[in-house]
Amino acid sequence: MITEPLTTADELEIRDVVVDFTRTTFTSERVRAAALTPRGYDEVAWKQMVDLGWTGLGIAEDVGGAGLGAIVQCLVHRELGARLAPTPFLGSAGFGAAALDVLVDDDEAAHGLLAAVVDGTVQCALALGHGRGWPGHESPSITAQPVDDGWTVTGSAALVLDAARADVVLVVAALEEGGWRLFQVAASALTPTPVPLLTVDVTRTYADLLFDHTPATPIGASSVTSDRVSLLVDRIAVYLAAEMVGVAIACTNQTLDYLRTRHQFGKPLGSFQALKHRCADVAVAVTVAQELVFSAATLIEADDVTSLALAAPLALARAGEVMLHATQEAIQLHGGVGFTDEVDIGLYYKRALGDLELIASPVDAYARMDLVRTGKTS
Amino acid sequence: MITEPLTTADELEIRDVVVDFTRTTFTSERVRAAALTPRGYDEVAWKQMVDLGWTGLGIAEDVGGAGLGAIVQCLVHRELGARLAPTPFLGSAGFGAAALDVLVDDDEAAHGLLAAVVDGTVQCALALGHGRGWPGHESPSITAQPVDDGWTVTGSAALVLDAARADVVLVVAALEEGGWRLFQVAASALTPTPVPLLTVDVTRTYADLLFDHTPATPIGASSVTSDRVSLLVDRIAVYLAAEMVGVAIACTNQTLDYLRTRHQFGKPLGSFQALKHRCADVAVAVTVAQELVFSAATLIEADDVTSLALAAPLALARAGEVMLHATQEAIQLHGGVGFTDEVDIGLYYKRALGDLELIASPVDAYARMDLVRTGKTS
Amino acid sequence: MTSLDHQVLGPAFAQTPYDHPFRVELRAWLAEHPVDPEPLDQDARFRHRRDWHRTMAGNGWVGLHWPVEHGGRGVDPLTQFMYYEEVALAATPEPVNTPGLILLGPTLMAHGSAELKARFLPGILSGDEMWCQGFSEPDSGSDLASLRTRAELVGDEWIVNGQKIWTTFAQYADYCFVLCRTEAGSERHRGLTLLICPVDQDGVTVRPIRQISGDNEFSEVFLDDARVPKDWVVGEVGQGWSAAMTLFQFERGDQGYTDHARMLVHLLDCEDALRVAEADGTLTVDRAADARRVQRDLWVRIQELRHLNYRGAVLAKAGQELGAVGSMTNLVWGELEKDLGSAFAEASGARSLVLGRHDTHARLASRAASIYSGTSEIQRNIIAERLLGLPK
Amino acid sequence: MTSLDHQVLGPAFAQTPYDHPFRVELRAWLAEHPVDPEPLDQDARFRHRRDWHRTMAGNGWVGLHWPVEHGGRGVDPLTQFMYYEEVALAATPEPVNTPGLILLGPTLMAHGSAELKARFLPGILSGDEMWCQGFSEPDSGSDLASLRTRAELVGDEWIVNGQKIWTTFAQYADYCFVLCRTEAGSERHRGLTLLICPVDQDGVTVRPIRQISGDNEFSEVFLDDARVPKDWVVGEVGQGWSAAMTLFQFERGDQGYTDHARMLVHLLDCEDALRVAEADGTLTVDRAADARRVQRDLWVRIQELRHLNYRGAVLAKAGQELGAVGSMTNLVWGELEKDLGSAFAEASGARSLVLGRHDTHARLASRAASIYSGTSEIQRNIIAERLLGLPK
Repeated sequence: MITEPLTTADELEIRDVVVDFTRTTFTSERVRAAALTPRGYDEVAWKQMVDLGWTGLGIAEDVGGAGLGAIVQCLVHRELGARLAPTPFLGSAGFGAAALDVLVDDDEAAHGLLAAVVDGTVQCALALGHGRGWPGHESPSITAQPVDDGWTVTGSAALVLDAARADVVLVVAALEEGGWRLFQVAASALTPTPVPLLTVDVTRTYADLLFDHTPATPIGASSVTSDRVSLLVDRIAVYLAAEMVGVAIACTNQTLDYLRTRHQFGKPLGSFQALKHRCADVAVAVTVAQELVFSAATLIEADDVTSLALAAPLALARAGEVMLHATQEAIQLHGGVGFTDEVDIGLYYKRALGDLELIASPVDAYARMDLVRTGKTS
Repeated sequence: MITEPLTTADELEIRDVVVDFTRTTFTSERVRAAALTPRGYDEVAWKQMVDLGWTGLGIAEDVGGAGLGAIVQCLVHRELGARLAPTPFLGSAGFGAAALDVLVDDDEAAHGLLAAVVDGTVQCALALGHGRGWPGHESPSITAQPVDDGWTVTGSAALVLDAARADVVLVVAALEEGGWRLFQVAASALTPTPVPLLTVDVTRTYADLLFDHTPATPIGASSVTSDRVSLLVDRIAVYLAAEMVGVAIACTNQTLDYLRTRHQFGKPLGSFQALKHRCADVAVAVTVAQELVFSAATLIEADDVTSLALAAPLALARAGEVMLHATQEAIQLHGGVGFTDEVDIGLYYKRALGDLELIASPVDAYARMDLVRTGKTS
Repeated sequence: MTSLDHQVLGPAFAQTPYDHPFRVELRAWLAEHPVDPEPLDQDARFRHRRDWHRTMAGNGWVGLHWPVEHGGRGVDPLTQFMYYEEVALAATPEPVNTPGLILLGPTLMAHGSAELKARFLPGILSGDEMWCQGFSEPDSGSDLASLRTRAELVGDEWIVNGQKIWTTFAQYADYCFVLCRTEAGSERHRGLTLLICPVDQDGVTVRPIRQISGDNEFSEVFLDDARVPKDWVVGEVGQGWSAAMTLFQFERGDQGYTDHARMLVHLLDCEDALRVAEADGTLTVDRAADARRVQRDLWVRIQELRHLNYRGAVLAKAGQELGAVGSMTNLVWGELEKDLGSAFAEASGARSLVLGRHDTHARLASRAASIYSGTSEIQRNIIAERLLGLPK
Repeated sequence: MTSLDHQVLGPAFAQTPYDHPFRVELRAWLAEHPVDPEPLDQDARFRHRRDWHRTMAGNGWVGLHWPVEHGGRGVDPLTQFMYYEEVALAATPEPVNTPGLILLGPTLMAHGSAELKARFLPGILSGDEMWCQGFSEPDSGSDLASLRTRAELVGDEWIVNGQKIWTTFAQYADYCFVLCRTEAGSERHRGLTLLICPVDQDGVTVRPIRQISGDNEFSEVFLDDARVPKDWVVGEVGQGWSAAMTLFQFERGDQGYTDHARMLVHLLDCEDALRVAEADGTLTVDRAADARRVQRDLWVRIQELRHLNYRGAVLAKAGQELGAVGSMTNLVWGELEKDLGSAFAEASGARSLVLGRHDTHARLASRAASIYSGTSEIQRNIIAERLLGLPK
């Protein structure tokens, strides 16, 4: 927006490549067409992204990634959000890979799966067993049970991102003795087979997942605490927030273009001061939200978990609010065409509605932030 | 504002008389000068108002009033608010008279005092013994005790309107056996003697009152329930809300005048669309708040206590919010002079701050409205 | 102490008490005529509304404000105010054929010939003939006077060419009243004429516009040598702007247009949904508290709209000009409708992302509210310039 | 887990960690130099601030961003960012002489003669000479280029005539930098010159303007044949607009100007006040909950301002243009300052009506924030036109 938090030459170069690819690939026509395909995403583009190494940009080099860190990862989320790209990038290379990275220390299984996510042979999705948001005092919604020959998981997760066509579902399940552990569940082991949910956002697939003593393979040798799960949620919250600012930036820019060119009463709409002021307010809000998000990304890179615990819910909450406001203003400022399907503004709005439910609503994210700030986290 | 809720020829005629008097009497210079006098109000104007019969406009004819009802009473509050008139009208002829009317049935003492309020021989103030807002479950702040030769009252009331120079303080005190009763306390019986508080609003006087087994004379033969006290608060809330819309209307009109005449960048400020839209929003809000207030006044006249119990807190809350917003916008839209003492806009803002604390803040008034709406009043 | 009326609709107004004989009579009839809730599918929804219109019309419960001579009851605006509150309280389908009933019918009564009145008013009232409005054009959204559709009198027919847009429910309409330029070379407000154009003819093509909600409530209407009988002119030839202004007065003056009572009834549903969502853990305590605060604010704002509508009715009854109140109600209604739509969905949290639900649909559909009947921005311009006297 | 730093200031930034050596050094010095809270009376407050300025200056803690050759430490903007956070955390008096320190000093370094630098820079830094800014005029509030104060060179002196307004703390100032028209008949941005005018002379009359808060922070400055030595020109004669624009760049680029850390420290006081007011029944449960929500929103908004300030420091360190960030911070700061002022007072409810309290005063004083340093409306115009490219 008004400022660009990316500053190094490397980052700017990667940005230009990413923007170039997403602009030419995820045109409005292709995005809409992909939504109608059986898998619900653009498989050609997704394969290209894998081949270009995007699934490994933020992943460590020793498991086949490029090791470029959270800022570049967030840049990709931002630009994919800006084009409403119908791909499983957020669910698989974002949420899934983060779970493997944060919850599993030094384990061959995790590395194997991470490498498969990077090279595109496996597409995964993440089901959080504490429910939405950050883990608190609620009863877990997914638990793990040891059985003779291994483990099963039981419970449910609603509206899981990119889960309808995933090969593997990563499940963060509660252990009976306390703590959490990461499991993988083969999609083929799920009964009933997850069906894609028809939601307002056609550019994205969701599924409700049911686990009923479903065979599951633990990843990693040991359990982790709620704090570690919170750290995972912090991480994916920042990724999602980066997508959110992408959505907000793109629809604001489209609106500015429209206001610069469309005339009414013999003047460009953009010359009307009341509209100008509203654009200024939106642009400032989006700019600042983006600063919050990329600042949180630097905290991931710096491994400053204390600051990240505050910065992540703050970024998610504010990016969410700003995205919603920006998409709503975009509809209004477009006038008549804004509420039709003939322009993409409505698609941004509907992506926003979905994104706001993915991890935590702004209200819930602020509540988490308050708990952290006052030291009242569990 | 945009609509005028007064409709009958009588109402409009009285309005014109009231407006004519207040415009010529309460000029900015006289208002500011009165604030500096020992009594803190314009004694000459107050005597004129009494002589013109304003103190009796809303009071029944059998005690010397004009019996014109709540709409005319609210009209006077509105117009006095519009001029920031420094008079004890709200505390004495508004709150005090309402207490005598609502809490006392058919009692010579009440009628005598009412008549004295009407003819200006007594200026009274009202101290509510349940604290601010509507009576709830809190412990009372003023209680009454029977003693050998009568009664005393004990407790305190903060920032009591027009109490610094009152002849009589009307006290709604809690009885030990439950219920409430209205007492009169001679100002001369108060120790320490109340001192006028210096507040942000120089156009008004307040005092903290302390009662420590202070001799008090009961008015009326019997005690009343909390519901009856609530009805009193409903009544005075509508009066105060009428003043609030007067404040909001006057400062909005002054702002519109300023915007029509003041030029910047070679154009009248009022031609800038962003400012226009903000004026439109303020004007609509003020207009609607005024509708709520005068609608509540008709419910007082119709003695529809069920509807009034909803309408009064609604009117108070909304008039309060709108008044605050209108006065703040007035400062901003005036630019540099807006935050100086050289124009009256700041005086309106400061009156607004005081009015918001007089009975109940908007938040508390809404909470009361919710209780009434859901039938959860005590 | 509070009755259900007070809880839902709010405090009573002096002139329209909840025990008013008119309310009692209508409530009794409505109690005897239960009706299913509205379906989600748009076509089914329209049929459902049309059927209900016909049921009501058959019993004399449509067009009450029309004069008795034209089939109405000639009730005053305050009775109409109560009428809308009562049909909303009974959760009946939304009114249909309003372009005919509210706009063209009364305009015809004011400006139309005896023949046109006799020909069209009965069908509007009964619901046998459906109407739509052809005013907006692609390049004259908020600036109506810049319209370019033209009509030429050839023999005993007007030949109409041009394009209209944002025409509500054109696909279900039998007639469209079209504002067009009949004087070649005329500009702005001059040289316009209001024609009644049959929709079912070769020269008229209706292309519904898909909205973000998935509905097609609005259409483009293409007029390619569309034919209109010579005499189907509302008012005088060349005086279309005046007829249109009359028509707008009716739009702004109708107390049901900005339907506060339906909103209040919906808000009740919304409050129920919130209680369920909090109880079953769909919403966290914090989020539920936030939603409750939003709903309370909405109740207050709908009370404000209700008071404006009441004021409008009082002014109309006194025969006064309604333009002022109309611009305000339009603004207040549009912004409120959007926030109400969002609050519906918010009350059920993530569930309201899933298609096929009323709350999901309401949130998306409501985004049009502050645009299609004149944008909020245009309303604010009008209020500032015409009502507050701020310079152009 | 969270430290007090995190609780008060928020998440750390990568380049300004809470254990940075600069912070450690400054904290140690501040701990050894405790200072009383600011008094309410304006004159006493100004003296208190000036005295503290001199204390800090005497120890090398003022003007750290100034080059070493002019008495500063030549620290980079990120260090300056930490500096402002630390002096705020220690609840020290607010900076004083900022017109000299932030604006004129750096402008002199860029445009001033060697003589002027030697004459004026030391006094600015030490606080021995106080400065004020004479730009705005009665009829050119937001439209600076329409200014009418004129100066004429007579012999070896400029004779200045005109009137300035909104001059902050002019009554305490020794010098005023005055933008005036030196070319007769010139218009708009042309023919202006920036002069340094001594305040203590017959030709200069300072009339403080009483604000709604009771303060007189701003003054009218009447210039009636005021005299300025011929060489006391900042930049070239006739190039005043360019000098003024340089000066504005410094205003917008200063990371302390939009003082997020002071706000965060005040907010902490505000949170304490709320706890007290709820506990003793001054505020109802509902009102306290509302106030708490407002305070939380403010914490978030101050974090936003803080991130903008940080971005500004990062950009400045990289030598990049700051205009963009400056307009945003001004807008965000002004609106935030007002809401923070109101929240202070709200935290104590009715008590904050009484004069003589810091919260009472802060609420009233804060109303000027979105006006005096360029109204929010002007900032939005600039953002929309210059940064977003919307047409004039």
